Amino acid sequence: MATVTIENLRKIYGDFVAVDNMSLEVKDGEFLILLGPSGCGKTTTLRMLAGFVEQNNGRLAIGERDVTAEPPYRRNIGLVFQNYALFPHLTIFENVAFGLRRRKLPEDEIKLRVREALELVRLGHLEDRYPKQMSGGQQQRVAIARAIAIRPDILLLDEPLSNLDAKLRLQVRDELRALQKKLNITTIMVTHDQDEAMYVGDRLVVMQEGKIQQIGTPIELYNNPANRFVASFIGRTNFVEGEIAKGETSFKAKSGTVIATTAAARASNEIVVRPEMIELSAQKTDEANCFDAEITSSVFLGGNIEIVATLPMGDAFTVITTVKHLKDRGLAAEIGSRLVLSFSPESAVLM
Amino acid sequence: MATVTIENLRKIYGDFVAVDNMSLEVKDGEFLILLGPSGCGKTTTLRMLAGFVEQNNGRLAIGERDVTAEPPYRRNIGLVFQNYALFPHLTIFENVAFGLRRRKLPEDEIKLRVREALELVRLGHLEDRYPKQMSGGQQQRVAIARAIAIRPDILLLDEPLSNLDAKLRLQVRDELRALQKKLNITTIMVTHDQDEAMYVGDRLVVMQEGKIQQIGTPIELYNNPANRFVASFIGRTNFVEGEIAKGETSFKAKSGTVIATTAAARASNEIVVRPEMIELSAQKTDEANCFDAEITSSVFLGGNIEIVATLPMGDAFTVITTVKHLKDRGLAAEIGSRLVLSFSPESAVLM
Amino acid sequence: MVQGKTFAERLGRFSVGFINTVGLGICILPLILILWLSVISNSVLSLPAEGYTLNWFAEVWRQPQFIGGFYLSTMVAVGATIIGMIVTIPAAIVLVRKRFIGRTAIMQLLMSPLIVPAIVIGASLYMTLVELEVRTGIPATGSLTGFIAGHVLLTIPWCIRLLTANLAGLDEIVEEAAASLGASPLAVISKVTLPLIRPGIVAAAIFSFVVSFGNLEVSMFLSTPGQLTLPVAILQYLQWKIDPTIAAASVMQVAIIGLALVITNRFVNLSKMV
Amino acid sequence: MVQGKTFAERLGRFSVGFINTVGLGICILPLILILWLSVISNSVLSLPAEGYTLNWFAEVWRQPQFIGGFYLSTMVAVGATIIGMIVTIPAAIVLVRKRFIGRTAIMQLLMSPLIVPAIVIGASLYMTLVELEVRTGIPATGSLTGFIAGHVLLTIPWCIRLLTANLAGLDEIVEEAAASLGASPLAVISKVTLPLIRPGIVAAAIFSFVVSFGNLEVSMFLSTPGQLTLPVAILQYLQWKIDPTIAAASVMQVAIIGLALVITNRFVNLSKMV
Repeated sequence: MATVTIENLRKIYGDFVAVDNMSLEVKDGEFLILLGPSGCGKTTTLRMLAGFVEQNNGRLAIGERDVTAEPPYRRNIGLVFQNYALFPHLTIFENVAFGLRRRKLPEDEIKLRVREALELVRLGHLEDRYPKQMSGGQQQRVAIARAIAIRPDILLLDEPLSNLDAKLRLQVRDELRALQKKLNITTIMVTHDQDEAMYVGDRLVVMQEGKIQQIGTPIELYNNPANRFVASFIGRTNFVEGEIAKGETSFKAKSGTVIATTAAARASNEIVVRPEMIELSAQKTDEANCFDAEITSSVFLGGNIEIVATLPMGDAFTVITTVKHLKDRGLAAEIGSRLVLSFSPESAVLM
Repeated sequence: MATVTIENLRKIYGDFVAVDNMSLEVKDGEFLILLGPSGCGKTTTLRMLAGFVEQNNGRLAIGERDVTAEPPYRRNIGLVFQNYALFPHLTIFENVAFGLRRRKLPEDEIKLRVREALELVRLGHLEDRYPKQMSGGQQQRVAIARAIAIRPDILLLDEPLSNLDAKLRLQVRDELRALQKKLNITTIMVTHDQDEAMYVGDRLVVMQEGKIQQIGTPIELYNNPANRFVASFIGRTNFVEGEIAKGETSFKAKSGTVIATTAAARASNEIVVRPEMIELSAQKTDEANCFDAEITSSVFLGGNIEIVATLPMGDAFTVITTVKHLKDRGLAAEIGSRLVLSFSPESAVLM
Repeated sequence: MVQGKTFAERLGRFSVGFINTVGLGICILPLILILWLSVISNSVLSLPAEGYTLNWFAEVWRQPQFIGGFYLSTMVAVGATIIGMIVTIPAAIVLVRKRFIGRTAIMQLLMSPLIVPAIVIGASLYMTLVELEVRTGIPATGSLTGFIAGHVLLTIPWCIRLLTANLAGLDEIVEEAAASLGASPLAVISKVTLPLIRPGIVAAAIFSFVVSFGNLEVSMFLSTPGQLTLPVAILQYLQWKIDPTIAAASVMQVAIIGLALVITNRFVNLSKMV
Repeated sequence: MVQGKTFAERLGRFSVGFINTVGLGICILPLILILWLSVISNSVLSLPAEGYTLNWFAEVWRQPQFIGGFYLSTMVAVGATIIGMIVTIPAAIVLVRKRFIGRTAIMQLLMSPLIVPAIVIGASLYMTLVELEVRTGIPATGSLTGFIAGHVLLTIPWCIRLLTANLAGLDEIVEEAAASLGASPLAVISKVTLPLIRPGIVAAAIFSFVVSFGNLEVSMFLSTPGQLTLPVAILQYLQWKIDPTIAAASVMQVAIIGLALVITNRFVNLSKMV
C-alpha cells in the first residue's frame, strides 16, 4: 500500500529508445494500466519498476522509499507474469510460501498466510497439487496468491490474462478487479487489450514509442482523446478528414459534407465521431447533424449491432447500437435500406 | 466452391472421445464457424476434414466427391493455420507458388495466379521478401493468399486470428470476411472467440465435449440458445434460477421475485435474460417486468457501459447499455443510485 | 498421415525401411557378436564355436590387470565426474545467464575438446604432466590425480553442453519470479535453478562417467605399469593373447555401464535428455 | 540483474569467476602447450626450449606414415560421413515423424555406440571382420571398406542425435501446410523438411567427419601395416620416438579440423546448433 513515483525514466537499447523520459505518479490504492501496442515500452517500464531492467536515467520510488538502485529481491513488489511462472517443482502451498520462507517467517505464520492467500483466490483445497496438475486459470490464481502473500507494497501485473481462454479471461479479470479493490493495494498492470484496460483500470496510461500519449480515466480517454493514436486505440472511431478554422462551428469534410461542431479551440483538419454516439432513425431529427444514409454493412455481434451507413457524399460512418434499440425505434438494419443518421455537435471531437 | 458433408464423424483417442458422431452439412459459399472452448473437438474436426487425423468412423464429402480415404495432398483444400506456417526458406512469391508448382502448372500461369492471389491480400509489392521479414498480420495474409492460390474447393481456417494483436485482429478479420464474400468460397473456420465467430460467420456450430450443441446464425443463437452452455458461450447472460410449470407465464425465482414470461413450452427451472435487453429508467414503465433496483457496480467500457443492478430480493442483473442511451434518458450510472429496470416477457428465455 | 498409394511412395517407404534395418543391424551386430564370443569355449577367439561356457567371465577375475583396471577406471570415472560437475555447473549458469564480452568465445573454447582428436589431447596432456613431474618431482603420470585431471578435460565439454542446453530450456521468468519474492541470487540458484535443471545435472554426470570409463586415448598416455584403466588393460591383453577372456571383459564393461544407466533411469527419464 | 552487495553474494561471484578461469585454463592449457612444443628446436621433446623452429612441420611431410595416415584418415572420414548421412537422414525422419511400436527402443539402440566404450566397439568389429575375412577370403581389415564400415558405426549416434534434435524443433505444421497444398509425402520431405533441417544436416556431417577423423580405438584394430589412419600413425610414432614432430603432426591435425569448421561456419552458424 503505497504511492509509486516515476521520474524522468529512460531506457535505451542501442539506437532504440524503449522508454523516453517518462514521469508518472501512481496514487495509493490505485489500479493503473499501462496500455499500448507491442513495442510501446509498457513492459520495459514494468520491468524497470520490478528491477529486472536497469534504467539509463531516472528515479523510482515506492512511497517514500527510493528503490532506483535496489535489487529486485529487496523491492518488496508482488509480480504476476503472463505465463504464470510458477515453480514447477514445488506444490501450490510451497509456491505461495516461497516468498515467506525467504523472509524467514516462523512456520505457523507461513501456514496462516499461505492459507489466507489461497482462500482469497478460492484455491485453499488444492494446496498439495503441483502446478502442472492445474488449469491455466487456476495457475494464474496461484501466481496472484503467491504475489500477495508477501504483502507487497505494490503489485505489478504483466499481461496476466493474455494466456487464458476468452471466457476464462473475463472470469479472472473480474476476480482480479474485485481482489484489488478488497486489498486496496496499489497495482500497475500492463496490457495491450483496451477492453481489459477499461474494465479493470482506475486510470489508463496510453503509451506509444516509449512516450506517454495520454493519462486519464476510461471515460476521459474515450470522450476527449488527446490525439489520433489515442482515439484509434481506445474504442472504435469514425475519422473524418476536412478542415475547420479556429472559433468556427462547422467542419467542412473533404467529401463536401458539412458537420456541426462546438466552437473549435484551434484550426484542425480532422474530427472523430464515436460509433456509439450516432443515432439512427426513420425520420429527420432536429439534431444539428442529421443526414440521409444507406446501410452498406450490418453485422450482429450479440447484443450489439455494427452498422456501416454511407452518406450521399460518400462518407461512411460506422454506427454501433443494440438490437433492442433498433427494435424500439422500429428500424430494420438491412443492407440497402435507407435511414437517417444524426449526432450532436459535442460528439464531433476535434483532433 | 462446393458443399461439405460430414456424416457420423467420430474420433476417439484412447478413452477420450474427441468428436462424437458428428453430422453437418455446409452450404456452397457459406462461411461456417466451429466454435467452442479448448478441447471441444473443433480442431480435431477440422484436421479430419484436412486429412491429417484419421477418423474412427464416418464419411466426409466435398461436393459429390467422397474424400473419406483421400490423403491430404489430394483433397484440394486450402488451409490457414494459427501460426501462419509459411515456409521460412522460400520467398513470399515461392510460398504462394508452392501449391501451383505441385500441380505442375506452366510458369506463366503460376506467375499470374501468384500475383492475383497476392493482390487480393494487398501484398503484391512484397513478393521478394522472406516470411521473417514481415509482420504477423502480413504473414497471415500471405498464408491466406497461399491457400486461395490453388483455387481450393473449400477453405479451412484454424484460429487464423489468435496470434495477432488486438487491433490487427480486427483488421485481418474484416479483410478475411470481405475476401470470403468476394470469392464466394465455402469456408470453415475454427475459433474459441465468440465475437470473432459472430462477426465473420454466416452460421455458427457451437461444440462442447465433441458434440454439436447448436447450429444457427448469430442472431438465432443469441435469441434462442438451445441450452445453458450455448447461452453462456454466446454473448453475456443473466441466469435466474427458479421454477415454472408448462403453460404458465410467470417464473418464480428462488429469491421470490416473479418474472413474467411468454407461455412456457415445458416446465423449467432456469431462465436467461440478455443484459442488452434490459431497459433502465428513472420512472416505472408499463413493461410486464419492472423492478426497482440499486446500482451496485458500473464499468465504462468505451461506448458501452456495464451496470450491475440489484433487486430488493437480492437478484443481481447485469445490464449493458450505451453512455449515450443513459444520457438521453437523464440517468447517472453512479454506484448506490436507485432506478427502475424493465424487460419484456419475450426477453426472459426458458432454458 | 493417410497412406499414400503411388509407386514412388511405395518405393520411398521401402527404402526407408530397408535403410533403417541395415543401419540398426550395423549398430547392434558387433555387440551381439561380442556377447556370443564371450561364451564360446574355443580357447582361441575364432569361429565356429566348439561349445559354450561361462568360464571366461571367471577368467577375467583371475587377471589382476582387469581387477586393477576395473578398480582404477571406476575411481577415475567417479572422481572426474564429481570434479567435472563442480567446475561446470557454475560455469554453465554463468555462460547461459550472463551476457558478457567473450561469452561465445569461451563457450567455443570449452567445447574444443569435443573437436580436438582425443589422441592429441592425450599426447599434450602427457607432455604437460611429464614436464610437471620433472619440475616438481611429484609423480603425475600413473597417479589418480593425473588420471582425473586428464579425464575432467574430456568430461567438461559434455557437461557444459548438457547443462547449457537444460538451462537454456529453463524459462528465466521463473528465476525472476523467485527474485521478486525476495530470493537473493544465491537463493535463486539453490532453490529454483538447480532443482529445475536436475535432469540435466544427472545426464551430465552419467555422460561424464561413461566417457571417462570408456576412454582409451588419454588413459593410454597416463598409464604406468600396474596403473592401468580397464580399456588400457584390455588393449594390452589383446597385444599378448586373443582369447574369449577379452570378449568377456568387454561384456562386463558394457554391463557395468548399462547397469549404471538402468539405475539412473529409475530416477530420471534419460531418453528425454540425452 | 542489479548488483547484489552482501558478503555471501560477493563470495558466490568470486567462486564462480575462479572456477570458470580454472576450468577454462585446464581446457586450453594442453592445446597451447602442444602448439608451443611443435615449434621448439629441442631434438627430444622436453623443456626448457633451446630455440624455435618450424622444421618439425616439414619433418611431418617427410614421414610416409603421416602422409599416408592423413590421406587414409581423410578418405575414411569423408566416406563414413557420406554413408552415415545416407543412412541416418531417412532414419531420423522416420524416428521423429512416425509413431510406431518399438520406436523408443530403436532410438536407444541407435544411441548405444555413444555409451559402449570405443575399444569394445573396436574389438568386436575387429573380430567380426576377421571372421568375415576367414569365411569369404575378402580382405576386410586394413581395407577402406572395413574402415568406413567401422567408422559409420561411430558416426551414426551423432548423426541421429543432431538430426532428431533438429527435426523435433521443426514445427510439423509447416509439413502439413505443404501436404495441404498438394505435396506428396516425398515432395514434402524434399521441398520442405530437408531444406529446413539443413543446419542439422551440416552439423551432423561435421561431427561425423571430426569423430571419424580423430578416432583411435576403432582404427587401431582395423589398421594393417601400411594402412594406418593419422591417429594410429601418431601413436605408432610415439612408441618409437618422442620428438616435436609428433606435436607438429597433432597441431596439423587440429588445424585441418579447425579449418573445416571455419569454412562450414561461413555457411551455417555452428555455435547455434552443436
